[in-house]
Parts: sequence; structure tokens; C-alpha cells
Amino acid sequence: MSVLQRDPTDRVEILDEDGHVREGAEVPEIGDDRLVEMYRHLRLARHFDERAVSLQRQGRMGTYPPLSGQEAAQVGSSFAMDEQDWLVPSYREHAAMHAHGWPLEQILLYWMGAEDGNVPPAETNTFSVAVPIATQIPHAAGLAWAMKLKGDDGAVVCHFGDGGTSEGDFHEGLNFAGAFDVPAVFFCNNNQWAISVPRDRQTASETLAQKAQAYGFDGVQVDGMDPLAVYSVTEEALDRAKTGGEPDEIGTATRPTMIEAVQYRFGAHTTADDPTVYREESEVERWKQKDPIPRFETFLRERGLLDDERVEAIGQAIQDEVAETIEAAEQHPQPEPAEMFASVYEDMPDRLEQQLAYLEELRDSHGDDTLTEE
Amino acid sequence: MSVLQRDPTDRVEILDEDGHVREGAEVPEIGDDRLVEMYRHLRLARHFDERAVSLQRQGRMGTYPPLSGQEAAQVGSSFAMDEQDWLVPSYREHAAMHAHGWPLEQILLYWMGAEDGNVPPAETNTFSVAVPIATQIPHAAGLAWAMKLKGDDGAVVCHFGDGGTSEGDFHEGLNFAGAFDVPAVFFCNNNQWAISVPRDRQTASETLAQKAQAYGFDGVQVDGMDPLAVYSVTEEALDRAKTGGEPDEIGTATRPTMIEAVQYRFGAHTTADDPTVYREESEVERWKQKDPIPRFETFLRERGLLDDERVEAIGQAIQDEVAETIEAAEQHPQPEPAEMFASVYEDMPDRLEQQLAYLEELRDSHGDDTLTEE
Amino acid sequence: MSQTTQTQSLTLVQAVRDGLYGEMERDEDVLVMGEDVGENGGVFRATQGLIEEFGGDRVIDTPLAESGIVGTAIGMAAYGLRPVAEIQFLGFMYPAFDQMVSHAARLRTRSRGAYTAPMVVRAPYGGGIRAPEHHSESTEAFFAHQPGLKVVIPSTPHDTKGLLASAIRDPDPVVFLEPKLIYRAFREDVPEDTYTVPLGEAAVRREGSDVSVFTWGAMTRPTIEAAEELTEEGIDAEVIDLRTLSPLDEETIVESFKKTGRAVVVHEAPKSGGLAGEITTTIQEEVLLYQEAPVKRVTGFDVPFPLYALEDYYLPEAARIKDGIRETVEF
Amino acid sequence: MSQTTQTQSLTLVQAVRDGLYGEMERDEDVLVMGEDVGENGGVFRATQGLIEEFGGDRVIDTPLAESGIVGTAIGMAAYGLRPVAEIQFLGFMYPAFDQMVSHAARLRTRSRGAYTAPMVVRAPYGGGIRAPEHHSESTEAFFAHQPGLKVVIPSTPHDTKGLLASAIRDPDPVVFLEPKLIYRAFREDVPEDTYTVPLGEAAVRREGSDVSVFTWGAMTRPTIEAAEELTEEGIDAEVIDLRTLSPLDEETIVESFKKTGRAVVVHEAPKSGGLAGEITTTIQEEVLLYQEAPVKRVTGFDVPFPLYALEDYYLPEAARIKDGIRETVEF
Ligand SMILES: Cc1ncc(C[n+]2csc(CCOP(=O)(O)OP(=O)(O)O)c2C)c(N)n1
Ligand SMILES: Cc1ncc(C[n+]2csc(CCOP(=O)(O)OP(=O)(O)O)c2C)c(N)n1
Ligand SMILES: [Mg+2]
Ligand SMILES: [Mg+2]
Repeated sequence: MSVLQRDPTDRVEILDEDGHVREGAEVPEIGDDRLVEMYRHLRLARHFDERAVSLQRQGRMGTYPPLSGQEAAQVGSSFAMDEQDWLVPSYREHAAMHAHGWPLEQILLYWMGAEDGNVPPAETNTFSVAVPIATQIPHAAGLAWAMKLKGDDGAVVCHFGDGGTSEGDFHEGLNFAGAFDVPAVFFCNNNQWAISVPRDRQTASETLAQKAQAYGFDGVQVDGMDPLAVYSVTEEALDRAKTGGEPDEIGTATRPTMIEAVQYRFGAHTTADDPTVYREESEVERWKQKDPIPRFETFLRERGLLDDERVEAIGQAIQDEVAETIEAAEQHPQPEPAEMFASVYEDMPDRLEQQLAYLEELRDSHGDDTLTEE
Repeated sequence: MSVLQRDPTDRVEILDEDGHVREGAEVPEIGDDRLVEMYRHLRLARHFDERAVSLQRQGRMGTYPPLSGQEAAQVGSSFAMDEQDWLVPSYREHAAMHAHGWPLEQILLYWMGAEDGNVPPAETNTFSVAVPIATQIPHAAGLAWAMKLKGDDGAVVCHFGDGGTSEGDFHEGLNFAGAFDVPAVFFCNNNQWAISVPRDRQTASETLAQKAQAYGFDGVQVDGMDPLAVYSVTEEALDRAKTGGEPDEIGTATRPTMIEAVQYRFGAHTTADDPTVYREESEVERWKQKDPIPRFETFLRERGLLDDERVEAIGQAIQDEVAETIEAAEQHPQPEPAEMFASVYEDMPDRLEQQLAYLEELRDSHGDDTLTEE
Repeated sequence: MSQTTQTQSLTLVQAVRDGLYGEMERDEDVLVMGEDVGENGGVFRATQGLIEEFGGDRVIDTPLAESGIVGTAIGMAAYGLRPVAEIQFLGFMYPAFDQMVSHAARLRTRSRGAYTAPMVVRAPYGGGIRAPEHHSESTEAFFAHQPGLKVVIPSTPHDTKGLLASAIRDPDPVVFLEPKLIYRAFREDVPEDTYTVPLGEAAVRREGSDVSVFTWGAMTRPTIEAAEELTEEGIDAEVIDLRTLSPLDEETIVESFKKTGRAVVVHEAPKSGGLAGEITTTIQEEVLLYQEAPVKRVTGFDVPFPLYALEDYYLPEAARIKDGIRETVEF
Repeated sequence: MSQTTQTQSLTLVQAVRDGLYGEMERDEDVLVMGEDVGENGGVFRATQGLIEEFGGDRVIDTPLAESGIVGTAIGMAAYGLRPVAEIQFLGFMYPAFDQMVSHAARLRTRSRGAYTAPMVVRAPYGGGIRAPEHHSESTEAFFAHQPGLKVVIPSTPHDTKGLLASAIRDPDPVVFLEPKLIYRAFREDVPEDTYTVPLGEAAVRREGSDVSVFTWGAMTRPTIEAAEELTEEGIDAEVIDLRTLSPLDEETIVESFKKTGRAVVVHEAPKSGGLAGEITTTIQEEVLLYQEAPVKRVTGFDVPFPLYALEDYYLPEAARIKDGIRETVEF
């Protein structure tokens, strides 16, 4: 049975809290190496996140939005994507971006305040970070629509949060997607909180998944802390995005889906946030029972794909990788002030040339230290 | 059984196309005089509309949005309102506004280009016309919320079109209404067209009513060309708005509803529009079978409340009323240029005083004819 | 600018249509989208017949949602299409304001050029046609203050086609505002082939030596009329149609002012915060020493655009412009 | 301005909170709404503790939807409440732009006063705190160009409380922008009782005779610093904090300029289309004959506000302001 054609309240789950496959659940077909690679990505994400938070605390990075607790949703969904599929992230999907090919170093650079972080290697098929909530959703609909119009293969996976569903751009983006039947998967990371606003104050609808019905396509809830369940629904949603609709004027049978991945943010909203002000530690503890990493580890150990030694080796490799990445990011040359001017337009207008010349004069006469002192 | 608790596709209908009460349908309890008064309002609206279109053609009025075909939705819903309820119109609800106490003369003045038309007699409890699509929906949610916060009785009925459901403000307004459980009825006039865009291209959802589910409250479809059915659902929705929810912190048991009144615009979108470019005359003819006026007339004749003589008398009275109204509107003094400046802020800033003085100087030196010549 | 001998006599709105047609024919990535642009051909007929020519995949009636229109257009543009989005009236652009300023304008900068938004957002603007509320806005200043956007306003059929072609071919997002008051006011010979009129270059509509009058769009005609009439009084005004409001053609502005030492700026938008301020300030920054009189602003008032019974009092017209020019010359 | 002897030493953001507290106590129709203003007390703690004092009906955590926030606030205000809506950062005001300019600003005019929108929309604005993209905007010019809105920016704790009280009591909609760079930069004695500082009046922060420097918000401090330092060079600059950007206090601007004949305008916003243009133009309209040098704009650049690694190069600071003043005095 399709995992998508069910009531939005009937959540798709594969692993139970202990990491055992639930009765009757169908484990998606994923090769052993890929399974272990997924695990590595989950661990990498967790470790990267911890290190990033600590960099921020040490003043080596600006405000940073942590993802711990949300690794399964991100890695599971990106693993279900093909290379030609496009990822449209919000700002917390470091693991989803990385799993789809975006270098970790770029992610650090971005949060270290340099636009260089948004210049991915070619063919990454990942859009840059979107900070204004839900604004990326119409972009995703437009990208998917363009793929369809150009007859390209592939689909778009667009991430946003539970809070994001309240914005007008969520509504307009999904409605366009439904009306033009574009190959898109709208992936809602319902991590229970929009900063301090809990999910049930965000909207009175019982699930977020059911909001898809307003746009004429299916919405499905999934255990967002179960990488296999996430993989499974995303894979099917992508398949439907590419082939599941009625053939229309343009000839392709595309069909969007919305996925509500139910999960939890273990940490603060960002490093500027103090969650103890608005939520109980006991709630966090309860959700930690669902931590994707031990659950998935148990599953892989039971499958004979992991043992203590492999786990240890992966942990070590990840530490090295992240340490090297941080070093590389920190050694990345500081952006030149001229960069501010160079990419406003393809051709720099006269007025910008004059302003750039003026800034260079200021730098000459006062020195960078004076200009940048607090 | 509640008319609201049903599947959004299960349309509430009372009169059949010929004006006979459908089998099993429950006619709402409305006194005989009120029923005839409803009929008078339907006829008045139709006649007013025809005259307004003709005024525009004669250059005596600017662009005007006709309502013919939509009288039942407007009159039926306003008749279900209590005096203390607030009406929040869009721009086509002349009949709804008038039935809730807004003078026809004001409506003419507005479309004749004078803000005076937006100055209603006190206690009309009707907001002024909103031209930007769907922007009035958050206002309505805010008004209803304020009524609840202030502990006032009453609820809000907010009108908008099928096209309006695509705007972000529809989504944000209804979501606020659901989240704060405000006493509001969202009344969608689905007249099948948003200018040239047909309902089924506007959104892929099967009904518009079902969009309410995204906000945690009920949506119901009604035959919008049947004044009794409209009255019935609006009455019940208003009742629920005022008393139907769970008591909450504020203590009042309020609950919103969305109504999709299925209807048809017989005429052009506005007097600037030519519908023959985008729709078939046969479609119009099909919908004219549902014209609310003959249907309701049949119903009233069968009830013994109307006969040829009464119908004739009502027609005559309406003609006189509209003629007098037009005369009054046309004799209303032209707005003074100073009015532009007087109501920008409560206290006129210096710069505006200077600008007003400058304009008065211009008028003195050049004369109004020069300043206003095309 | 390419040359051609074949011309046709077009109104400004026909030139919009002709410009769209030419670019759609030239480049199959160009598409038109918006409310009622298909079957209906646009509420002003600016896209009339395009759907028959190019089909529903390239002339797309969208749902009624401006942020959705601009937001999806950004996605399309980033993917390599060249969307030309129509917003039905400038007064209905604001729901899309966030997409315009936060994304269309910033995509290139944010990604150091990895992603771009080569797109045009067209909208009719301005007053004078007895339209309902919100249909007469002239708020080009909102967009001109946003780095990353270009803002273009034509005033003749010939320019319209050529500027629109430039806007569509431009690698960056362009807000293209069309003076609907003069959509059908007059005709001009317009080459049948495609051609471009460069962005960022003002046009001298009338040479003169006493005073420079800067304007654009629908105000160009009453300004020229005022200038012509003032010759009788021995005043020789230069009229410059800026055409691109961002980036401004400072060189032309400054050169003209150096010659005349006096200036008037005419626009429909409210005075405070309008672009007359920017132009005036640019003049005094660059060439204060040439200045012989205050730069005069002849503009709309600082009031919301009124319903139509009063709009003629709101809008600058030739008499007011003449007063402004006279005052400046006589200062 | 009412007098009181009891004062407390507050930061600017504490003064916001104190101002809200005082007005909520004074008038039970005043309520606070926005994202995270309740339990969390606002992301900058500007509403800290208010929910405990006044309850969830008057300190309302809303869904994440700015147009919904401003749009419902308009409905509430029209009904007789006095909503103070918080937009988390000015860069997130744009989704509500349509509600601001099409409705909050126009309700009174449209209805000739039958309906009004007495409301305040607060937002932290400006750069310099190493914040993510879109968190450093300074686009007061967008709002100042819209008739019907007032725009207020305080620069001291004392003014903050008093201006906020005036804004809340004002019968018309006020955009109240708070310089978050200096939210906690210093303290000032602030009366415990409520009091008002009138809207529309600039404050002379430093008297001087050689040149008038106009600024507001977070730029006030480096401007005063620059002025102080220049005394060593024998330059005596007057520093005027405009406080209200719409309507401008023309009288104070003009009087100061008459005295000095020279002016500099300092703001964070991009130069083109920024309010320095409006101020400069007002000066030359009113008092050109006093003018001895071009008015100098020391502003942000015409680029989208950069990510934080470059923000210090974007923002004007004392050295740049001093250059500008010197150049103007030496012209
Ligand atoms: C338009 C807009 N409004 C406000 C903000 C400030 N803000 C940043 S994140 C956030 C909460 C987002 O919650 P959610 O969508 O659930 O995503 P999450 O952060 O939980 O991943 C808010 C209000 C913003 N970035 N954009
Ligand atoms: C924000 C906005 N965008 C566009 C328009 C132009 N416009 C006026 S009416 C209309 C169609 C509205 O359709 P619908 O909501 O179905 O209402 P109807 O006119 O059919 O009553 C459009 C696009 C507008 N008034 N406001
Ligand atoms: Mg969340
Ligand atoms: Mg309609």
C-alpha cells in the first residue's frame, strides 16, 4: 500500500523507539553501504552541530541554528533524492544540504558571515539558505515548475518549519504547486516549536499534513526521527512528483505532496535563544527517547552492519572531518569589501563604482582597523 | 442535524431550481414580513445593479463591479446577522452592505469617486470597502478577536471571492481566526470566476470549503443562489461563532466557520471587463436557471406571501427608491480638494498644511477648470 | 540600437504587447505570467493574443496571489527561464514586496552570482483614469531604494518596446512600470523587428538652455506641453525623460544642470521621500556651484491617492508645472 | 512633558519594556502582540515579564505571519483597541507591507475619519550585531514615503519610553523602529512614571555653529563622537537627532541650517532613495540662499546589507562621519 494514501493523522513509522522494526512495517530497499552511509551522515550532523554551537560560544562564529534531534528528517529525505533533484532549504537544514552535496565548509562560511558560503560547487542542485520564513516555498514551486516546463527530469524537495506553515508564502507556494501540478515535495520539519511558540498555538489544525488538502494533493505525517520512515515517504513522494499525476498539457505526469516530519529540536532555536524560558526540560527528555541516532544504530547492529569497532571508527573519522572543515573555513580568506559591490548587478552601475572607490579611499586613509572597530 | 457538520462537498440546498422546497430540506424560521423583505432586497439589489451599470455607461460613475446573480448570497447572509454583528465586505457586496444598514446612496457615492461614500451613519457595524483582494480577511479576524477580548456580543461576517482564497492574507487571516478561536464567519462568494480565471484554475482543491480544515474549523458549501439555504448556514455559523466553541481563557465559547456560497456572476467582472472574451454565453445561461429572484418569488407565491399585485408594487417602490437615491447621490456636493489633506492624520502636519495652502493658491490663480482638465 | 526600416504605428500598450511578442519569439525561455494574462489578454490587453501564439505553457494565468507570482518567477528565473510577471496594478505589488526586496533583489549578492534572477515584473502605474482605490499608485521610489533592483518607466511606444526588450534580456531583475494613463493616448512608429533601448540612459525630449526639467512616464507629456507653452514667455526649458529610475543616469542629469543651473523635477508620487529628493540631492552634491535657484519639486501631495473625484487636484498638470518652471527661472 | 522625581537607570530596550508596561497599565485597551512576545518576552526581551503582569489576552503570542499580525491589529485598532504589534526584525516587516501601506496608512483617509487605526508597529532595526541575513535592515525610507504613517526612531532610553508612549497614544498608525545596536549599549535615568516625548520634534544633541549634522537612531552616537572629536580641529558641529522621520521636523532642520549654512546627513540605509535625499532637498528648497557647501550624505552603500563579515565596512562610523563633516566645513 502506498504510504502516502492514508489519513494525515495516521503517521508513517518504521522503527520503534528502541530501533526495532515495527510489526508490519516495510523497510525500504536501501543497500547496506548506503545504510551505513546514512548513519555516518546522522553522526556527522550531530557532531558538526555540537562543534558549530561551540564555535559560536567562542566568538568564532555568529548566530547559528542548531539541528540536533532533526538529523533523521534531513538525512533521510536527502538520501531519497536523486542527484538531479533540487533541494530548497530553509536555514536549519545543514545535514540535508550536506547529504545532497553541499560542502560543510560552505555551511560554516555562511554562518561565519561570508557570502562565499552560498557559492556551492556547480551541479549541487541545492538553493542557498532562506532566512525569511516560508519565502523559499514559492521559489521551490517555481523551480519545480521550470523543470517541468523545460522537460527536465527530477523534482524539488523544499524544507520549512512548523511555524512556516502560518505564512502567506506557504499558502501561495503550495497552491501554485497544486494548480500547476509541479514535481515538488514540500517537507515540513515540524520540530514542535517556532522559537517559543508551540505547535498547537501555531494553528488549530490537528495535523500540519492535512493542510495539503487545501491544495488538492496529499499530505502525510511521518516519524521525522526515524530515518527509514522519512526515506520511505520521501522516496514515494518524489516518485509521485515525477510520475504520479495525470499527464497534462505539458505531457508530464507530475504531482506534489506535502510531508509533515514530526520531530523535535533538542537544542536552542539559535545560539541567541534560551529555550529554558519557554519549555520544560522534561519535554526535551521525553523526545530524546526518540533520538534517531541510537535508534538507527540499533537497527544497523541488528542487521549486522555495525559493531562497536565500526561505530568507533566512524566517530573518529567524523571528528577528523569536522575538525579539518573548521580549520579550512577559518583559514578561508576573509571576504574583500569590494565583494559587497561586485555582485549587486552583473554590471556595476556608475554610482556603485564611485561608492566602491570611496570605500577604498577610506580604507587607505583610515586603515581597516579604524573602519571596523566596534 | 447541524447544517455545518457535513462533508464540504455535501452542499446545503433548500430550494430547487424551480423554487420548490427540496424533499427533506428544512426551511429556516423567518417571519413572513422578513421573508418578503428579503425578496424586496433581492429585487432592489438587482435593479440597483442595473442602474449602476447604466450610470457607468453614461459616464456618470466610474468603474463599477456588478453583483447580479449574487443577490441571494449577499441578502441571505446579511439577513441572518444581528444588528451588533459586524460586516466586513470586499467590493462587490453592495446588497450585503445595504441589508446590514449601509445606505445605497453611500455606495453610489463611493463608486462615483468620493470618500464620503465610506462614511456610514454611526452604528452601521459595517467596515468600508476593501479593494486589494483578501486584505480585509485579517481585519475581520482582528475585529472578531477584539469583540471577544472586549467581551462584546456579536460576531463578524467577512466576504471575499473564490479568487481571494489564493492570497496569503486569506491563509493568515483564517489561521489567526482558528488559533484564537474568534467569533467570525468567513463567507466566500464563489462566483466561479476571478475576472477571467475560472474556479478550477484558481486552486486544485475540490471545494473551497475544505480549505477551512487547514485552520481547524468547519467549512461548508451552500447553494449561494438560494437565499434560504444561505440564511440557514449563516445563521447557524453565526450562532456557532458566538457560542459554539470550547470556553477558553477569555471565557467565551467562540468558533469560526467558513462558508463557500456557490453562485455565479451573471455580468462582467466590472464595467471595464468584457466577459465574452473568456467565457461562453451558454455557461451564463445555464447558471441563469438558478437565478435567485424567480426561485424565491415562486417560494413566496406558494406560501401565499406574494401575488402579481405585490410583486408589481414592490417593483415600483424599488424603482422609485433607486431613482431617488441616484438623484441624491448626484446632488451630493462634490468633495472639496481640502478633504484630501484633512483626513490623512488626525492632526494635519505642517508639510500638509503648506501643500494644502499651495493647492488653494493654484486654484485661485488658475481656476478649477484648468487644474482638472484632462 | 539595431535599425530596421519596417515600422508600424503603435500605442504604448500595443508596444508592450509587441515587445513581449518579439522577445518570446526570439528566446523560448521567455514566458509571461500573471492574473488574466492568458485568454483575457490582460486587463489592459497588454498580452492580447499571446496565448494563441505561444500556448498556455508560456502565457500563464496564475492564481490570484502576487507573492506567489513573484516568488515562483524567482524560482523559474533561477532555474534558467526568463519570466515576465505581470502585476495587475502597481497598487497590488505590495503583497509581493517581500519577494521583490528580500529575494529578487538579493539572490545574486547573497550567492555571489551563483544564483541570479533575470526577470521582469511589469505593472501599470499612475493616476488619471478614474479608476477605483489602489489603482493609481505611483510608488517607484519604494523599488528604487532597493539595491539589486532596476526600475524602468517608458513614456513613448518606441521606448516601451526597446526598454522592455532590454529589461527582459537584462541579467538582473527589473521593475517595469507602464504609464497606463497614456497606454492609448497616442501612436508612434515602432520598428517591427526587435531592438533594444539601453537601460540607465535618460532621453532629452526637448533641448533648452534656461532650466532643466526632469520627469518620467505619464508626466512627460504635460511637462513637454508646459515647456512648449513657456517659449511664449521667453523661457527655454530642457525636458529630460529619465526612463530608468534606478540606476539613475547621473551624467545626463548633471550635464543638463551644468548648462542651465536650474532644475525642476516632476513626478506623480507623493513629495516626501519621492525620487525628486534623490535627484535634487544628486544635483547639489555634484554641481552645487552651478546652482542658481532651488530645485523645484512639482509632485503629488503627501496624501494617499484620492478616489477619482479629486484625482485631478492631486496630479500635477501643465499649469502647475509651468508655475514651477517659472518660479525656478525667475528665482 | 510631565515631571517626576523617581527615576531608574535603564537601557534602551528596558525603556521599551518600561514604556509598554506603563501604557498597558494606564490604558487597558493597549495590548502587545507578535511572535515570541509572551513567555519568551521577545527575542530581545523587550516584552519580558509583561505576560505575567497582564496575562495572555493582552500579551499575545501570534502565529508566524506578519501580514496576519498587522492585518489583525488593524481590525483590533479599528474596533477600539490599541494594539502594539512587534515585528521581530525590520527585515521581516515586508510580508506586512501591503497591510501597512494599503490599510493602516489609509483607513482614516479612505473613510474620512469614520475608521481609524491607532496602532504601533514596533521593530528592531539596523546593523552591527553580527546577525544573520535580513536582520540588519534600515529601510525607514519605505515607510516615510507612505502618507498616513508616522515613523519614529529613538536613540536614548529616555526618549524611547516617552516617544513610545506618544506613539501608543497617537490616534494614527506609527512605525516605531528601535536601534537594536544600542539596545544595551548604555543606561540613562528614566522617570518611573509614564510621560510623553512629542512626535515630530527633533532633539539638538549638541549645539554647534559650523555645520549641522542630522541623524537618528544608532547613528546618533558615532555622530556625536565625531562631533566631539572634531572640536580638537576647531570644528564646532551641531548634532540633531531627528527622532521622527515622518513627519519631519522641518522647522528645527531649517533653523539649524540657517545658523550654520552647512549640513551633513548620516544614516545607515543605502544612499539612493534614502531619507538624506529628502532632508537635503528640504533644506535647499527652504534655505538655499544660506547654503555654503553641498549637503553631504554619509550613509550606507547602495548594496544589500552584507553578511556580517563585511558589515563594519558597510556601516558609517565616526571616522567616515568626521571626513564628511570636515569636507563640508572645508568646502
Ligand atoms: C518572515 C520572518 N519572520 C520572522 C522571522 C524570525 N524567525 C526566525 S526563525 C523563526 C521561527 C521559525 O519556526 P519554524 O518555522 O517552526 O522553524 P524552526 O526554526 O523551528 O526550524 C522566526 C519567527 C523570520 N526569519 N522570517
Ligand atoms: C491584491 C490584488 N490583486 C489583484 C487585484 C485585481 N483584481 C480585482 S478583482 C480581481 C478578481 C477577484 O476575484 P474573486 O476573488 O473571485 O472575486 P470576484 O471579483 O469574483 O467577486 C482581481 C484580480 C486586486 N484588486 N487586489
Ligand atoms: Mg519549528
Ligand atoms: Mg470570483
